Amino acid sequence: MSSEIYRDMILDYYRHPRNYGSIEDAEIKVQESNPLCGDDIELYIKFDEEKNVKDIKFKGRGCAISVASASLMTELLKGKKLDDLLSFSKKDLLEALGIETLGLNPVRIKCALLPYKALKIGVYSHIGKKLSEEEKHILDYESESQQD
Amino acid sequence: MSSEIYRDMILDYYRHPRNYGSIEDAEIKVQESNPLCGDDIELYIKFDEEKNVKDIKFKGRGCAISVASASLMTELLKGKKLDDLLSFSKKDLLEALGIETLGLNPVRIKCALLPYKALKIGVYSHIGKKLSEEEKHILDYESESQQD
Amino acid sequence: MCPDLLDPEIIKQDFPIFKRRVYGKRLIYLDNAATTQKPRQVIEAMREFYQDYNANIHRGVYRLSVEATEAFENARKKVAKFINAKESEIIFTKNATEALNLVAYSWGLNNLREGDHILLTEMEHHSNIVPWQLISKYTKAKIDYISIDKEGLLVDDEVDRLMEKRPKIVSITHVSNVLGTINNVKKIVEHAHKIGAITVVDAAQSVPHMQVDVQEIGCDFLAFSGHKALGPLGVGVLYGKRDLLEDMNPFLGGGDMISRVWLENSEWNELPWKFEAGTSSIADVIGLGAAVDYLNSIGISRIRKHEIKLTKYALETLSEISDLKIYGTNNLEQRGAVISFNLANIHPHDLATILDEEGIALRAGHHCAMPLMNKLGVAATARASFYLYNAESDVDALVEGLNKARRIFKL
Amino acid sequence: MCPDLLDPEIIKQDFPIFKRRVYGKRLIYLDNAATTQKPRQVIEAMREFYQDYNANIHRGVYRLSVEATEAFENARKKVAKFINAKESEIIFTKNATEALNLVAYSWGLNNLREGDHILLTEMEHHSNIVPWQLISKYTKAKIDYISIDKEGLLVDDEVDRLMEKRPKIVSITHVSNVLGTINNVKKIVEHAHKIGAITVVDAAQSVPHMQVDVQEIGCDFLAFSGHKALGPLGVGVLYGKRDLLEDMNPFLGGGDMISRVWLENSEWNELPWKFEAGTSSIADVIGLGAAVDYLNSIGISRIRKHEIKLTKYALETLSEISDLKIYGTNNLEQRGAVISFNLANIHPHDLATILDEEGIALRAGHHCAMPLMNKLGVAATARASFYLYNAESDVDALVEGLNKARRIFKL
Ligand SMILES: Cc1ncc(COP(=O)(O)O)c(C=O)c1O
Ligand SMILES: Cc1ncc(COP(=O)(O)O)c(C=O)c1O
Repeated sequence: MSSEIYRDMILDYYRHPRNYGSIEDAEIKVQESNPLCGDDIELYIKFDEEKNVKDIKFKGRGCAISVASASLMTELLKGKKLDDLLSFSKKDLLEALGIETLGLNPVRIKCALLPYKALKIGVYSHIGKKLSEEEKHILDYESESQQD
Repeated sequence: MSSEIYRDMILDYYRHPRNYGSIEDAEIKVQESNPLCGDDIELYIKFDEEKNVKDIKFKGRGCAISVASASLMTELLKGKKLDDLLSFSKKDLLEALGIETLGLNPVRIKCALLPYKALKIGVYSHIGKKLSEEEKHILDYESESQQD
Repeated sequence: MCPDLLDPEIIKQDFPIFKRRVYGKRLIYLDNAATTQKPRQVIEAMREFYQDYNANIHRGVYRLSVEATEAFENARKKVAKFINAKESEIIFTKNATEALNLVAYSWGLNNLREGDHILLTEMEHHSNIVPWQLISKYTKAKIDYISIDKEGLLVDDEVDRLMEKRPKIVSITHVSNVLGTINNVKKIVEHAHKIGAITVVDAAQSVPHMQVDVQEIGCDFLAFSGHKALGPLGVGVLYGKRDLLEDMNPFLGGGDMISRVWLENSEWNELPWKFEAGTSSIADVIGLGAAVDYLNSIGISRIRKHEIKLTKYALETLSEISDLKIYGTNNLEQRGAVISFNLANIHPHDLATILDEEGIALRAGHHCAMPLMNKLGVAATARASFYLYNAESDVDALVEGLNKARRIFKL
Repeated sequence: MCPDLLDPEIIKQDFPIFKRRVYGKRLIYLDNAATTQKPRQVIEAMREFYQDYNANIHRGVYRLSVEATEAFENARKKVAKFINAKESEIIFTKNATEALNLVAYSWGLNNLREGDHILLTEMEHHSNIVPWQLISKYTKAKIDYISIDKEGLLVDDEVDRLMEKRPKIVSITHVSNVLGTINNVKKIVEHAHKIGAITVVDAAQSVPHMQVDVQEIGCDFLAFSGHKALGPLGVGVLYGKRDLLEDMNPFLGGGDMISRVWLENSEWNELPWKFEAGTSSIADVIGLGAAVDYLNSIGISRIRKHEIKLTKYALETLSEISDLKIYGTNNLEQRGAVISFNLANIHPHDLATILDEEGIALRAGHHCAMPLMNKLGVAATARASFYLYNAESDVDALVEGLNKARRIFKL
């Protein structure tokens, strides 16, 4: 049952979002929104000299799932290497949230993935990699295939 | 059966259209076309001093039904008074053609009525009567209700 | 039982979908403002068309085509009668959105220019905002919005103030799909006509639920969708006054809307076909005809009465839930059967997910009215919207579901 | 029987309409270029939608809406694969006409200006002429037409000559709905791209009948209608290259096509939804998905083979009727399953009426191609067009009917 998602952990993250706020001098600043509900997220990442994530914060409005997801994601990624951000996958996030097996419907998975999408767009543009047609498509496709 | 319409009379009128041609100095000149098939008709009417139809002719391209109908209509109206043209009805024409009882379908009845429509538009505009919203609607309605 | 009142349980029997279970529970469908369910009669009319007389219309001499044309134009007659219009004033589009775009493009591109004003309201659906934004980019006309008060009603003074800018066109929703507000469109149309403006009414949320008479309202154009009125998806309606439609440029170009075409230019077909380019969604139009028949057989005023009763009950029972904020007016005369609300700080999406498990179909989001959300100061709301098959037991289930959400969220 | 060949009698069993009698006779449906009949599978897919999971898509959190969205987007996948496109490049419209208008308005209004050229052909359907005439009125761009030769083929020299005017956009039919001519669109697209033009292919008469691969053709846009490919009325498709679609202004404004809306302006949704304003004809789209499944199950190349065989047979047997003039080429490689003709001076309408009595559904008229009619020097033609369920016996019946017409008209 999908209301099982509203376990204490998720509710706690929702009530007390971790890493909430903005970073003035962040190297990565992204804004993404979910056209389906109007929710949006701003994601900020600041690196140290070794290109490890020194600080990561988010802001925005969203449902319990997207806010918990953003909280958890920022916790997971703090201190990580740039390469880790690149390899961080959709699956990693959903597993950490523990919602892979709940049969959550695709619209709600899209909520959970809003921070992920912001992350990917931000990181790619940070490394100056102009996404190819194909890669953009894959990124979009991921969200599309989640949506339907 | 509707192919009964192709009786000798109709075929004869089709092969040998009566009053075919144009009238240079006609008082009434109208062009009407059937958007459904691209057929068109030009109708010419000339009055004498007593406002009787001195000459009436038609030109154009059409199917056997519309050409026969135009032929017959012009025959019927030659010598008639202007008032007669005004009172000449759809029913008069269809009866004369003998197709009222044949169960001809509405699309084809529209063919038979193309000359009639040209006549009405021409005569109304000749007597300078600006058709009201309502009257135009009725004229159109007739053709519409024939069409469906 | 009072014969004047509907029995939704009896009506439900006409709707095959209510046989289905959702997670083993009965379906409680409360998203009627998005789209309505379809009665057997509508589904059957379409199936019958495809199985018995499917053919393209208007230009076919053969039997199937004649039958299809007759059924198609017959549906137009029904729709015309339903809103008290003439047949030649009923244009079939794919939905209300296309109908509104038709006016924006066809009338707007040809009549608006820099310095002109377009008047809308803050409570419009995106379908009555974005087309005007697109046209205003092409023409440089400016859009003004009539603001709403705390109850969700248009502010009269603002109407007066903005009318003084002499807008060329005034386009206003009849019933808000978020607040339920019923606007006095007749009065606004009168005012607009006094200053020479063209008037458009977005009747997507009114035609299905209450008597709408275009002569009585007096508007120049009126748009709605079949699928929100028990009809199929894929057909909308634009009503337009004959004189205006005659003077207007067509919108979509193509088959059926012309009388003659040459390489250089074309002559348009008569009304209403001048505005119906390409092959129409014939089955959907015929289905809409069947929906109108069905609505007539029940009686639109009985439907309205039923909805008022249900809305009253819902407003009362919902207001007993603490931390629940309802938007819009409490005056039932000025409100359709739409109730938007928020429960404490539970995000509407989370609410909807919890309710879904109870078989309750409820909308959560911005309802295609983001400017209105901004005005209300929220990102989203939950929305329950009723129709003739909804019963008080559906409201009870909603209340129970909301209480469950409270428990889950430990409120 | 060769397994490679279709047996139309077996296929007919999938199409409920062939159970019906017309004037007591079996239905001989030869108007497939206008619209095709629908297999049980398509009719059922729509009925199932309305009875089991009818709901609005994309924004619903509840079960029904999720199911509807899944089925809808799944149909998009099927269509994309069918013509070898990406999903995000498939835009659902109401018909091919709207698809062509979308390009004309969205691309044309924003990119054409006085002095620019638009290149079409003399054999276009009104749906690929009139939208350009409308846009040329707004932008003052000029339209040129590639002429055709006596066989009904485009004149190569004329292509070259008119390309030298450096048209900004070239829009051409893949298969003529009157002559059946199959144009070498790949070659024309290559030529057009060399001079920097945008290319549009009207594939209304090709996609249903032969393998169409947008990558192979290389065109920027391609349009077709579901209802001519066994699908429901009410859904068409526009394929567009992603880069172009991304840069383009939207066409219709409204719900679903935005990502955010403010009072002053809006941000567009991602592809393909940016071009799908308002509630889609969901059931029709799902029905089109079922039609694609059906076509795949038969095999489009088998259908093409069947049609070539039937067209060959028809051209041979028809040419034995004296005074019968057939338009278009005899080269079967360059011709679809469409045969336009005239019989002596019998008006096509009269022919169609006589054939109707024999249960034969045949089109008579200008086929929404008046400029082509003018070129051919006729007001109208009769037209027989075949599909997978047509058999040689249908052609025989047509020949018999035409002989009856000769007798009635005493030829
Ligand atoms: C070549 C061609 N283009 C466009 C169209 C328009 O299709 P629709 O009427 O479905 O929009 C048709 C069919 O009518 C056609 O044959
Ligand atoms: C007030 C209002 N206007 C317009 C629309 C658009 O209707 P459709 O999506 O059927 O075009 C809707 C519904 O979505 C609506 O509620």
